[in-house]
Amino acid sequence: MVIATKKGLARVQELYQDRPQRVKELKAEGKKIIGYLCIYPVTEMMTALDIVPYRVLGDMRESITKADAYLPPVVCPFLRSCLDQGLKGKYDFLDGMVTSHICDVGSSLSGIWHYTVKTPFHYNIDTPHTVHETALNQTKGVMKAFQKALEDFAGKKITNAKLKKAIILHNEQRALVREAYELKKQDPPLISGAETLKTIKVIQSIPVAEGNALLRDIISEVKTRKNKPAKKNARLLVWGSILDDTPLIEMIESLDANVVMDDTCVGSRPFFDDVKITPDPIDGLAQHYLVDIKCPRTFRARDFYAAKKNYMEDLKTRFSYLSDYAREWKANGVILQSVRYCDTHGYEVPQVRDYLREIDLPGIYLEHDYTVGALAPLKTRVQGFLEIIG
Amino acid sequence: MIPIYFAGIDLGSTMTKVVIVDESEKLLAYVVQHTGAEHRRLANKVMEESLRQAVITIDEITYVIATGYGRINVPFADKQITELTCHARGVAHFFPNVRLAIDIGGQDAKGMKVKNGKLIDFVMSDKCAAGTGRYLEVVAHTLGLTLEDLGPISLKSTRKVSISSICTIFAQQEVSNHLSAGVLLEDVVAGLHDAIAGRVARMVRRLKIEPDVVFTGGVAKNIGVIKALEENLGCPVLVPSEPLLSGALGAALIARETILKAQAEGKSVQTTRRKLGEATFFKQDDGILSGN
Amino acid sequence: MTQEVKTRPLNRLKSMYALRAEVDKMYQVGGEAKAKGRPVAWVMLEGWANPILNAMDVITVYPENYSSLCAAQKLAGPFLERAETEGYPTHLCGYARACVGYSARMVELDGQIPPEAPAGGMPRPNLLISSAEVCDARFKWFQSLGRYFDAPVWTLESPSPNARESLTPGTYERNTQFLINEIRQFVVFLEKLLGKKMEWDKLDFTSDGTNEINRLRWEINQLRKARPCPMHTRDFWSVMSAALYRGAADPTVIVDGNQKMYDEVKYRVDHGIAAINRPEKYRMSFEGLAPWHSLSFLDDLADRGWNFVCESAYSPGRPVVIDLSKVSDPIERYVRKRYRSLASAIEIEFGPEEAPKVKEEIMREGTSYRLRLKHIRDYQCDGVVLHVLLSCRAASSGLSLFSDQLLDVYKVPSLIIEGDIIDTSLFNPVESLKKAEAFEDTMDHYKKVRKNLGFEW
Amino acid sequence: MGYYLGIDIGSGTSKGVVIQNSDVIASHSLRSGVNYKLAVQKLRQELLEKAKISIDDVAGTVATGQGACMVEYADRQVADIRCCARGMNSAFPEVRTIIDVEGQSTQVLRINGQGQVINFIISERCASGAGRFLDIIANVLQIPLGEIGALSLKSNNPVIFTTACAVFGESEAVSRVAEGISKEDILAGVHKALAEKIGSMVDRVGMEPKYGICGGGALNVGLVEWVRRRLGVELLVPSEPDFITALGAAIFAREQGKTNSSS
Ligand SMILES: Nc1ncnc2c1ncn2[C@@H]1O[C@H](COP(=O)(O)OP(=O)(O)O)[C@@H](O)[C@H]1O
Ligand SMILES: Nc1ncnc2c1ncn2[C@@H]1O[C@H](COP(=O)(O)OP(=O)(O)O)[C@@H](O)[C@H]1O
Ligand code: SF4
Ligand code: SF4
Ligand code: SF4
Repeated sequence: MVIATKKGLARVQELYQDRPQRVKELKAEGKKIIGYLCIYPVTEMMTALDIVPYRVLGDMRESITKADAYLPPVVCPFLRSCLDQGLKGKYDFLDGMVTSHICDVGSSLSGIWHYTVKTPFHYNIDTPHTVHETALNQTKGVMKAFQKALEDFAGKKITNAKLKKAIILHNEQRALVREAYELKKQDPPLISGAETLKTIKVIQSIPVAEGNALLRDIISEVKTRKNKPAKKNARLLVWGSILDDTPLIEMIESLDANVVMDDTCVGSRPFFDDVKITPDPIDGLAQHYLVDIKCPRTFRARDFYAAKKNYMEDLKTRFSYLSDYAREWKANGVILQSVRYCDTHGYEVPQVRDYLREIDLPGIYLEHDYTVGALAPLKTRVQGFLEIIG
Repeated sequence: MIPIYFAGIDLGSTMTKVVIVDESEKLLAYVVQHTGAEHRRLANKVMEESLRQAVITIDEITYVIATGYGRINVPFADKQITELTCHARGVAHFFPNVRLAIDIGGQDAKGMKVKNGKLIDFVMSDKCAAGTGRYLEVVAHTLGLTLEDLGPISLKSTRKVSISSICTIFAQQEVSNHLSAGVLLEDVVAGLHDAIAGRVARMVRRLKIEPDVVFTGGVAKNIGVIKALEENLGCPVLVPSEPLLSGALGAALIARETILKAQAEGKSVQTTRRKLGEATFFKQDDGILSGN
Repeated sequence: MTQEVKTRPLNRLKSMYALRAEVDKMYQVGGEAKAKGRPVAWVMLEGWANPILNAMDVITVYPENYSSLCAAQKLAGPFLERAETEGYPTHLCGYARACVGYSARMVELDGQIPPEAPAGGMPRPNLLISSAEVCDARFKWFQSLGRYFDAPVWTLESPSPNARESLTPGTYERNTQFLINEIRQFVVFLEKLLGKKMEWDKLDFTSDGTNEINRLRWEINQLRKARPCPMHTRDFWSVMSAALYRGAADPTVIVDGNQKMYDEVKYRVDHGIAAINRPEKYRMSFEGLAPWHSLSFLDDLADRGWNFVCESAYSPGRPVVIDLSKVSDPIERYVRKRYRSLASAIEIEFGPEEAPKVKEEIMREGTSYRLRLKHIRDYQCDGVVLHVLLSCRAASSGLSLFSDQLLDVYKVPSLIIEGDIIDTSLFNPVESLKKAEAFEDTMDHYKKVRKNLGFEW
Repeated sequence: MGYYLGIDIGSGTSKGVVIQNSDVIASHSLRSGVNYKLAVQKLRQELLEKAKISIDDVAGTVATGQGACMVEYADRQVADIRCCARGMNSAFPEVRTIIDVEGQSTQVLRINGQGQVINFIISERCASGAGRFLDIIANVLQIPLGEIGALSLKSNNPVIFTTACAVFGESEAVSRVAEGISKEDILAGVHKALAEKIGSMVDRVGMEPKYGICGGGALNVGLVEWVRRRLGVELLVPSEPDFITALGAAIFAREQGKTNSSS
């Protein structure tokens, strides 16, 4: 086994620059690596089988050349970039690829990936779209089918005991991430927004247990370090679609602002709710993945059976956690960001803005096309926003 | 009491503007010059010119705020503020009841929602020359016209054509096609004005249009675009007598307020040691994110 | 240039006009019923909810169709602009944006129908029923309508498996149960809301009506395989919503209209009458959604001898007759009548010999458009037009791979036309026509290639 | 034997070719200017003078290009994509992939042995991937168009432009010059960016040897070289690359003359 020489944030930086480094080592030792797209595939099951889950992401620093042939320019550039990376052989080390119905293009991509990239094991989880009771039951069925496929691939069974153990390990990671986010409540935050993003990206690229150790190192490191982020005027909450690299956050933090909290999926989204340990572990998993993860891909409402709808009440049910985040992390502004052509977040934006207006929290919406160059013009916008919140 | 002065400098993509005001908001000088090929080096020259106008020296200026596209390249500025905030402030000076300010400059178009003289929301155009002053510059050039000609010519139009190309370059050709097909020059120019106004109106609509609507920036000197904007927005549009100045004026006024507020609170404000040196350039590699 | 007096390029079906008049009546009828106090639901055209709502005496109105109607009359612009004012990004579904704009206007007018609304406008909804079928934009869009109306929003779940999962044992049965349970839950919701019980006979009636319309449309489409093709895509689109129209409590009118259409098309086949008044030089398929604002573009193509003989969207599925006499649960009967497994569709379409190969291929390759590809073969298309929409990802994201496979398997080329369903500004007819001309070269080339390879067309 | 005319009214220049059988008798071009109708008339007049024939000797004329509809004396119009394919096919029968760089748009086409288009892609709506971008930069740097290509090849350090817009490229080039960056580096940057765009279009259309490049952009040796580097293949350049589309149009005129009823 190769011993990592660097620790804490230095190790994060190292892996951030060469994300597959660790899994490639593990692969050489005979471990199986399975890629997963977005946060809906059940990674606990992979861990239970001693398979390393590896988050599939794009690369906003590289221009898309190969994916053009399969996905038109009018779809989510993040997914286009993921496919582009796949087509360029950047994910050749994967033994499997698991996707789920995150959005329409995500589903199409699943098939296109299978057809073109040809990762040996392939599975798409058809996650339902609502939180109706029937949908929850369906989720359990869908997850069981996934479990079976995964077992067939690994040639081993996942016992309830193993699955519970994996869930506990993943919950531990969730708790550690939350602990790290606690440190962002201070002013100035002990961990910058860019560092947070890198950390999340890195722990989604190595085995969960290793990620937990790394998180512990980071937590103790930042408590005593000297070069912590500077105190800034604005404390921002960043909401929105996928944001899997640091340029936007770095640009924001180069101005008079710290990103202290986020609701994004290479951020807090997958970690802020634990999976409940239930007699049949699937029950807890289904509840977590369908209901608890707060991604706009799922249709939620305050009361499905109500005869009259109250829009504001509905918004409160859906978004009150944002107000909690803002209060607890003392955020005085919200950046709503989305990659262009994302329907899921595009429809959500006016509603989130309605909610922010209701709770009197200023917000600005930024749309970007998932390239570093396109972020330059956004700088004036962010600065203008900072001037508004004063 | 020694009089104190404040300056605002708006280093735009096309024009550089400087405004000097005194403690009582009195305008002592304003200078507008082409940013030109010399681009960022020009800031100090325009500043010198305005000092001459105001008959003061650089040391007498208490606080300088730079704004505009090139704001980071003004070495003698104490602070940089975006043109969004500065325009809003400058426009509110001319029109206290402004709710929506629209600025069309050489490089971009902006919409600013203003409440009680303060910026509360905004939209900005993307990285395409269509819908900016450049669009008109380029096409005017094709037509062999000056920018000043465009407005008056378009007023003669009775049947404007519609220009369907989005791209500035394609519009050049489309314009030639129309002229070759016998369409009158005024109808073509009116079509161009409508195209740019339509694009900008579409963008600012996101801010909800409420009166007073004020239009600034170099393009607001063009009566044709003013008319087209009124048509597209469906409401009257106010234009200050010097539409180019709002950014620099806003910057000067904010400079004044910053100092007066600090004095009232008994705080000191950090200022730059002022020297009218040339602008320094940013290195290319941090250009990507430090540019605009 | 030849000086002969030119007939119009398209030879439209008489029966189409009658049927289309029924659609136009839909909004008026809806408005009247609303005035009399019947509840109105806004709902998706295709979906599990419609027969159920109709069986519960709810008037169904289709914003999707209404948006395209506005676009076809070139009246969608102001609604789209209004949606922009409301803060919706311009790349979102054109149907949704026009509908949001309409809703915002309605709220502004205290619930009245905006005077600028064509065809009498859509009455204010008491219920918003979206579906998770076809695309996610639908339920996100209806969720957005919560900003404008206090009507409850229900999203009717529907499984959306990819091809491979569909063929995985167990999936079909699980999804069937899911649908059954979901619809049961939906009926409970409706009963509670409307304060009355579902009359199950009525559901059999409305759903049978739906199935009968579907069967007729399928039969009509079979006739379009004839050379020359007797019915053009424009006629198909013109009555598409009438055909899917389940808003009338009495579907028999629509059944009747479709029967007449079948007769007319059959007559044309028997007498060799074509859908275009030009020699049928190219048989085409239209892949993607219709450019509602610029349908006359297809007339320009017809003038060049392009006959659009089939289309991918809203194509009725092959009717299946299965014995459900032993199924006592009306909901289960309803679901099983319509919900078909991919496996059985492949078996029916490809026959016992080819089917296993096709299934094996799907499992191996992941995605496969085999059923749609076969469509192109069955209709002997020379080329397909891929309509890539800026505002619809569901209909656009798979097109490139489809065209790749089409060329690979059947040597039929595709022409990409960029545009939109609603937004005129995204479509350039002159440029598109130029591309179409060049594409004729391509089709001529592949005609030869197919011939050399021994294809039948 | 009759003479056939191919007239290509492009965004910047109008080109005309006269052929007799398979021989090019004369070719001529002039700036399209603002008044196309005038240019169109003048073009024919000067072209015929050059070919030393009269209008009556012309057996057929085909117009193509963006301004084709202005050519009132043409017997018919043919899409420029097809003309380009046909023209290139007659220059190099072995070419299967063509890159055509014009003023406003760039097109990449695949053709068969008969010069029929079998796949194509056109850069639409935005001029950022076409020749005009180069012209604009040449203009601000005050270097003759004919020299920019060679100069661009002298740089080892192409600048990266932050804007893709051809119009804003101008102001960016200006500021780069003010920053002291060499003209070579700026030119290399623009050429490289354009070659990158063209390269990805070729990727999409699919590559099939052999490769040819034409249109006014092919007069630019630098561009041809940058594209060659990007694609890693040899590119055939006809002797008068900007006349290829007009030549194709003339060939269509000749074929039309023969069959006379094919349309
Ligand atoms: N007299 C004029 N008449 C019409 N348009 C003008 C006039 N002067 C300047 N403009 C337009 O104004 C633009 C510059 O506006 P400005 O607001 O100074 O932009 P920036 O701040 O980017 O330099 C030019 O692109 C030009 O189109
Ligand atoms: N002598 C030359 N050297 C280099 N490039 C040239 C030369 N002449 C023309 N070009 C390039 O060719 C382009 C015009 O190509 P052309 O095919 O004539 O376009 P169009 O038909 O649109 O006028 C110009 O934009 C320019 O970049
Ligand atoms: S950003 Fe939006 S479109 Fe892209 S993968 Fe996520 S949900 Fe889908
Ligand atoms: S469309 Fe034209 S004006 Fe706009 S970015 Fe492209 S080249 Fe520039
Ligand atoms: S499939 Fe496309 S057009 Fe239809 S509702 Fe969905 S997003 Fe809109």
